[in-house]
Amino acid sequence: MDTALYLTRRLLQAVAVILIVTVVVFCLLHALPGGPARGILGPQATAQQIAAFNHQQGLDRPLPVQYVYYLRTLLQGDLGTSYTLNEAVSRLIEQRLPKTLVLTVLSALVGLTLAIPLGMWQAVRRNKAVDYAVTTLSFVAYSTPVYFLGLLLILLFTQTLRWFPSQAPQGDTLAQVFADPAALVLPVVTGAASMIAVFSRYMRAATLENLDEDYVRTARAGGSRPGAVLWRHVFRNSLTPVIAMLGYYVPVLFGGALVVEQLFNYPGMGLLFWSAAQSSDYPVLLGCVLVISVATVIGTLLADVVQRIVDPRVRTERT
Amino acid sequence: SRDSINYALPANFTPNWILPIGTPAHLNTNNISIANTLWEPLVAYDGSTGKIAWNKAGSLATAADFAADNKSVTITLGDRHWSDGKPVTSADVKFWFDLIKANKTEWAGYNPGKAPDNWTSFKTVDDRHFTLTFDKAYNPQWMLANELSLINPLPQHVWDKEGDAKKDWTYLNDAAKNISGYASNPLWKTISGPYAVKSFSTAGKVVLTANKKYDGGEKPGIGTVNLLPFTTADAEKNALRSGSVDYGYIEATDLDQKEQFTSQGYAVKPWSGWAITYMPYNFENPAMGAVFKQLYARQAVQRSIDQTSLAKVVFNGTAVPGFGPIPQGQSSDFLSPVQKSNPYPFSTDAARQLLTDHGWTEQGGVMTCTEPAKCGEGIAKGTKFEMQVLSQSGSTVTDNMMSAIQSSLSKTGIKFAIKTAPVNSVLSQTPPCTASQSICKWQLSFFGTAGSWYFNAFPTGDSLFQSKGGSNFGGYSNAGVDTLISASTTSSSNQAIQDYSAALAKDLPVIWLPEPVYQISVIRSGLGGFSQDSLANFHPAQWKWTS
Amino acid sequence: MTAVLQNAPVLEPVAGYRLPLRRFLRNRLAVAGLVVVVLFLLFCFAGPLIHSTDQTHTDLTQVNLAPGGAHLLGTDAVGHDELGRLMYGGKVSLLVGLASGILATVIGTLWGAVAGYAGGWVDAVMMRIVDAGIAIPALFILLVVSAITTPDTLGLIVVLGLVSWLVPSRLVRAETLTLKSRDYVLTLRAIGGGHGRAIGRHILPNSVSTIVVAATFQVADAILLVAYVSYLGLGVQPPSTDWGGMLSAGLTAAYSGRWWLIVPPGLAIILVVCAFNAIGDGLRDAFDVRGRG
Amino acid sequence: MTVLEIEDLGVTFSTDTGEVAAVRDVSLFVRPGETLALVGESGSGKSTVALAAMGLLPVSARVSGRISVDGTQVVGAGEAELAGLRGRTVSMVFQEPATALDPLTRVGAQIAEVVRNHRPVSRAEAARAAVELLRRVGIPEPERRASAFPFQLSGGQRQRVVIAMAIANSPALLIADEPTTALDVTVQAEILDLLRALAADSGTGVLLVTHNMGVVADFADRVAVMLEGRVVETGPVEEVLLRPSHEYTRRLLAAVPRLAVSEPEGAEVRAKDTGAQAEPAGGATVVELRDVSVRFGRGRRTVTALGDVSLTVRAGETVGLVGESGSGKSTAARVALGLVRPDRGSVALFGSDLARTRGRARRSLLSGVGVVLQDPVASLDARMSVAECVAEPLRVHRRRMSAGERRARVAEVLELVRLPRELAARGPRELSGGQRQRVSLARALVLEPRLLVADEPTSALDVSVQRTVLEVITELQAELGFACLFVSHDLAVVQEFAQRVVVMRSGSVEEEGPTMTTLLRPRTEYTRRLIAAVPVPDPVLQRRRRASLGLEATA
Ligand SMILES: Nc1ncnc2c1ncn2[C@@H]1O[C@H](COP(=O)(O)OP(=O)(O)OP(=O)(O)O)[C@@H](O)[C@H]1O
Ligand SMILES: Nc1ncnc2c1ncn2[C@@H]1O[C@H](COP(=O)(O)OP(=O)(O)OP(=O)(O)O)[C@@H](O)[C@H]1O
Ligand SMILES: [Mg+2]
Ligand SMILES: [Mg+2]
Repeated sequence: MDTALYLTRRLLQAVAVILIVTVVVFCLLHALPGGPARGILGPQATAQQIAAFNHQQGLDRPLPVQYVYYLRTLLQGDLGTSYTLNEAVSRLIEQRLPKTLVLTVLSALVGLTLAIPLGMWQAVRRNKAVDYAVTTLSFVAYSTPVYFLGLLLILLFTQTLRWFPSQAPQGDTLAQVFADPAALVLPVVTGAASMIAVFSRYMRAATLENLDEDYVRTARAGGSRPGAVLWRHVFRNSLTPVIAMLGYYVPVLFGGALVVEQLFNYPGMGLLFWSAAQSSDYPVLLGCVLVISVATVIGTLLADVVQRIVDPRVRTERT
Repeated sequence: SRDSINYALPANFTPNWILPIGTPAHLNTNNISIANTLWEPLVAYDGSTGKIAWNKAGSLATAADFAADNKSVTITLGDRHWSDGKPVTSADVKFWFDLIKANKTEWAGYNPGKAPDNWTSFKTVDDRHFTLTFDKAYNPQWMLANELSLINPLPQHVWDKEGDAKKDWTYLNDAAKNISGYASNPLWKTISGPYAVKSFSTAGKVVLTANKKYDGGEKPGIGTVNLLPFTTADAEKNALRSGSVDYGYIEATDLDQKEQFTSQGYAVKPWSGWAITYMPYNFENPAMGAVFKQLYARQAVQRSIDQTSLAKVVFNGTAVPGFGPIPQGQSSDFLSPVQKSNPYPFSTDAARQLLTDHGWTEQGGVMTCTEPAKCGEGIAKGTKFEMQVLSQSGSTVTDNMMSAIQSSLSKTGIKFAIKTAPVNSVLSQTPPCTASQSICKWQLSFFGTAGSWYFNAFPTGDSLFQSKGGSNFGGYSNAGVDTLISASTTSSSNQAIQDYSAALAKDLPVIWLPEPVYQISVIRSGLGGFSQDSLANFHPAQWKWTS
Repeated sequence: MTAVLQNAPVLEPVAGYRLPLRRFLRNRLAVAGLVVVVLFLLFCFAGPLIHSTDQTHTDLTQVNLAPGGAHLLGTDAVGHDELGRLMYGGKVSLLVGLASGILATVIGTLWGAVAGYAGGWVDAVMMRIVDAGIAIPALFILLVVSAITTPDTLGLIVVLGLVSWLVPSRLVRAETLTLKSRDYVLTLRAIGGGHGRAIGRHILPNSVSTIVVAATFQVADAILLVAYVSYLGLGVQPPSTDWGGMLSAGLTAAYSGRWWLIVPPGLAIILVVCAFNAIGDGLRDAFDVRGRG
Repeated sequence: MTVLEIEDLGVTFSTDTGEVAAVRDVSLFVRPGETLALVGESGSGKSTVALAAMGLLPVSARVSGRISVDGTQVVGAGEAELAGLRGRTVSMVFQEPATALDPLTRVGAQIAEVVRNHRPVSRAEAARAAVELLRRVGIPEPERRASAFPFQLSGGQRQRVVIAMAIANSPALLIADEPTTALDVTVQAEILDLLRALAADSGTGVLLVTHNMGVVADFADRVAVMLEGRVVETGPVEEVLLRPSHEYTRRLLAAVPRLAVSEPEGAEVRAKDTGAQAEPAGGATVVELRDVSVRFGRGRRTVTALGDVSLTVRAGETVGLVGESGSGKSTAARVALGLVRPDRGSVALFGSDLARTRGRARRSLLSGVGVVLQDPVASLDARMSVAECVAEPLRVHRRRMSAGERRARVAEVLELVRLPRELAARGPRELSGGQRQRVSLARALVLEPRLLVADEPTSALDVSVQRTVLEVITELQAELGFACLFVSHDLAVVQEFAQRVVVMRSGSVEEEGPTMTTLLRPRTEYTRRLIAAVPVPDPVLQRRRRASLGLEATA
């Protein structure tokens, strides 16, 4: 199939997916009993204040009308205004998203650059002592709940050894965040840990599978050294399933970011989402879900496109 | 750091409002505290001096003279100036008054029938004197504490751009919607309080700097005040442990680590709130409403709750048992002896007795109504004493308390199911309702991890326990109590409110629970010269480095 | 010829599972994992018979006791015997983890296999649904569900199963896409073999390593997720509990030196999740024909 | 001087079902510039010997004895040492080209990699060398094909890529395991010429594993015959082929199919033997392709695999589909089976349009079809045992059959294709190439089909087994009267076995007609060339033919 055609089709589908997401999320949100007003305005609020709030936010209108209205403002690039934070949702996201991206992208990069070679190395050393050791380690890293791991790291590195600060960089701008690399260490490590564990497992499995392929034998017969066989052939063939996984990993990364942000006092998207959920701040909640879903859709799309680039077979599939 | 202080804001709170007037969504305790350090209130009726009283040093008014009939008050303003040098005059108060009058439904402090509805007129006597007239006679202490304390003189000469109260309201509120302008907008430069905003980040960090032009009685003691936001209490505690916070907090469960903090040069001081804590019954609930309406049933429930042990064990001794509608953490003239002495002490045996006396028999571990005639009106045969609470999530202490309550209730034969949700969700899902509404399925509600209800200085129960009261979630209704409540606000003696205290302690409109402290503060030694305001506001101007 | 056949035991078709089992048993890590899981199952389900404790009532006179004496692992903040609680909470964790992990894997596998196999617009529609599902943060769904109902253990299993089947379905679909054009599937189709058979006999067995890895990740994830949702208020409610709930409650005592509230549930989670991962790995290798020998 | 010296080689595989002693006490040697042909029964251990010489046996293999390649000990050598050897001193062409190439790397790059492994040349030079090699192995448009991925090539094209990789550095020893099985005869001839030139120019010694006696006769200097893991006979090619001493060798040679046209003396006899000359039985039409076109890919890369092909197979008749590699034979077979939907044209199976039948009707329609796809590795599910693979059609169409009956039936067909019983429990990956192919065939026959579509069903079989298998099919056909579409590039086999033959050339039918007529008196130059290129299994005769062909070609 033509790449251009494919891309257009996928993009259209992506838009459809986002649309489904907004409908589902919107409906779910408004299916919640009680509505947000009482929670937002507090126990002392009067019935009038609640009614006024509902009217002002359009919550007293029928759901389809509200949805259409929401969609219309959305198309104008307006995500609404937070009920509680006194900010436009788009501004909030603008402030928080980059911070979370710094964290997740760094964690993902650190995680992947370690996980991929690690997984391959494990596969090559399959059933040797190192494989068992690394496997056990990655199992432990994987099975330690993130909040537990974070706490252990904080206990060890900030309270006992005092190597790193207990808080992530507190600056508002990215420049300020990057100005304090030491403070980034623990949050990034916490975020990367499970990533390393998961992806080294996937990579190990994929590599093992490919090592048994006949083409490996062919390459060896051509005099390629083990390292060359691994990097030139096995690596790329094993990478495809891992790339596919990466696309779906975006929401997991966000989920992880939430815990890391909580632990390290780093107000990013994860926390924004969390506190919006806690305080029934619908516009923010919707905005966050939208951002996360767009990111996920882009993630899967990118993963698919990269896969098409890496694996020509996917490109020419008939039907 | 002797000329600055780092104050930890409560977890998951970011300051986001500067204006002393606004909607309930914006005017929460912490935003009000910040606003009040910029624009001093007319009457600072609070707990900042150690007991709840009028703190004249922090007020713009110097005197409030009630007429003999208690139907009006004349207030005298001090000789004070705005930071731009203009004097503070009656016109500034009038400006506030007009704004609120015209926009009362949007205003956070509004309650139908109360201020400004019961203020019939504002009369300017001169630049420093004005008279407020009421619709009837009021208890002056109540009026001062609960209504006049709401007034916040505003710089009319700068803020009255439109000359129209409605438009000004909109103009000011719109201006306040731009957080990034808080430090730069000239509008916010004309202040009367001890501090000015130096920076106000959208992420929540606020830096206050002493107002050089301040001519009031509460001179700022520390040049720079940093208000720090924290994502979670744990994050805050980590910051405390690493010493980057001067005034922070811990949780009740952390109290056994007190030494760790004291050895780091901190003092640990509980900050008690002027509040009560309870679980409302939903008297309108189709399944259990009829049972809740029976006093003996409520007594059985109340007697199954061991407040003393809860306060001591679950709250690590920081909470105070509460038996009625008046806060018991502080001594006050409002508390009746009946409430104080706990009319329904803990005894699951007595509670069982109450139920078996009224036609309930334990079946399979749960009390079941077997003699409907004795059970009471509307309780069918076979009704099981099973109730569900929707409880605030996110606090270990609350979870533990609920477990303990569940356990002791089960000893009485009452099944108590717990469901948890974020506090906002609890509030939304347990509103006042009528039996036919689908939202009326809730039975018990708990939103009091840090205290259910914070009172104004005068602890009236008007919106709480009055029939159809705005915050009377469970639909409690008792004509006798209604009378006592209105008496407490109008009569000038404290007997009325004591009677009210006694009546509700006996009638159990809700399940009374121990009152936790507002927070357990951890304060760097050397920081002193202030009391923690039980109305839960903070007053940076009172903070001083003493050593 | 028939005479030859009657005594031809070697012709017995080797059942698909016999060899994998043998190979699985050769993987030491996997066997260790299996042992750990079995021990924990015994501990949680048979343990209370030996060490019976009251886990439905609190005892405020016995809180936060250090290990020793009557309470081998001490007591928690409301006076439950910690050892007994570990058994009690483990039941929920293991049950919910296993059941919802398996549920998610089953749904995901079937969905992915059908979508990948059917191809065309069926695939597109099914996968867009999955995409949308993945794109909606699970946290959001959990929050909404928790606001609407309080699930019991069964409900929890269903809810967790329903939020976590998406990734396995994508993995299986990808696998199916490559497998369905293999010659052995084509051969089957050419002789009129049904789609069910193609999926059931070739595509699923050949994706078994993917599925098994996904399943064990799912089980492990579900145990972690139960821990997470307890925190959100969707978890099991007292007097019931689970390891995750115990751990997050215990963590508040991290600085108080009450390690017995943290280490046992933390260790239990880590051990069990590790064990499931090891088992998954062993199964993967066991089912992997290519790695034979 | 030897480039390869094998002494007392023993190889044992350990499998889940027990030990398999694949090779026992084998001793061989190859001198520079010399070709040793290793022939023998399918499953006798030829590929195992070849892999052992490369040091590429799977880890489940235990090796004893000594192997020295150009003076270096291979058994027990380290991977680094072997890597230095492989691709330069010794290189190998693998038996099954379908899976031998990295699916994600362009074929040009894969060849270039081998070049650069041993020669200090730049990337661009290596790429040029790769194109040159592709040209040498006879791939048309090598510049374009160099940037193709393996899946875009036909079976024969892939095999030629593997050959190109093997000869990239003019190795001292070339091990070729059935290098020409997937190739049509003309290309086969070219490849053999190429290898011969290599031997002559660079003194490359060749260990040629093959079952094609014509190739042996054409190419080998000496022959070693293997049977059940042992070498039973060695000697110069004339010696072994013309005066075999071992009983098995004699049997083997007797089974060699001969193309009638090249040996007019014997043709008549054979033709009579098999009844191939009989007029096509006027049976009902079983498969009919009408004006079928198939295109792969889109845009610039479009390949027209079939263009307006029409083809009919009747009940009781065998139609041979021949033609050069990449001419669309497999595609036509797949179209007939409904596996590839034609872009244009229609396909009728037993008189009904396959594309329009559904459900039960489709099932019963297809229940009469037996299928052997070209690539035996890929067409067996590695996860099933041999017995399960063969039993699968029974499970699909004879659902009520008891397990016992099924087992009996499976055993029966395995016997038919001459597979030993103990293989039934093994996995397909634990078989030799020819064994796998027979499993595939057994599966096709197990249902007693009304139509057999067989794509190169015997390409990996030694002639003796091939003969038995083909005879079985013929017998069955006589008994059941099924129709057979038989794809092969082995013209001798086709001639012997098919009543009609369809000759394909780049996607269309070049010529068709009764086998004897078409193959004895071809109408087109293309067919004539195909026939002329078939080697005869008589070294003396074959050398003569080649000489005359060479003259013809240069003339
Ligand atoms: N999936 C595909 N994508 C692109 N081109 C293909 C595909 N399959 C086959 N082709 C091309 O179609 C043509 C015919 O292929 P086919 O496999 O039918 O040849 P064949 O006659 O069977 O050759 P061989 O004897 O080598 O097996 C070849 O040029 C091949 O490259
Ligand atoms: N990996 C393996 N595991 C177990 N047995 C094997 C394995 N590979 C080959 N065999 C067995 O070893 C024997 C020799 O196999 P080999 O592939 O060398 O045969 P071959 O002579 O090349 O046959 P063909 O002509 O069919 O390719 C066969 O019986 C085969 O079943
Ligand atoms: Mg072989
Ligand atoms: Mg072919």
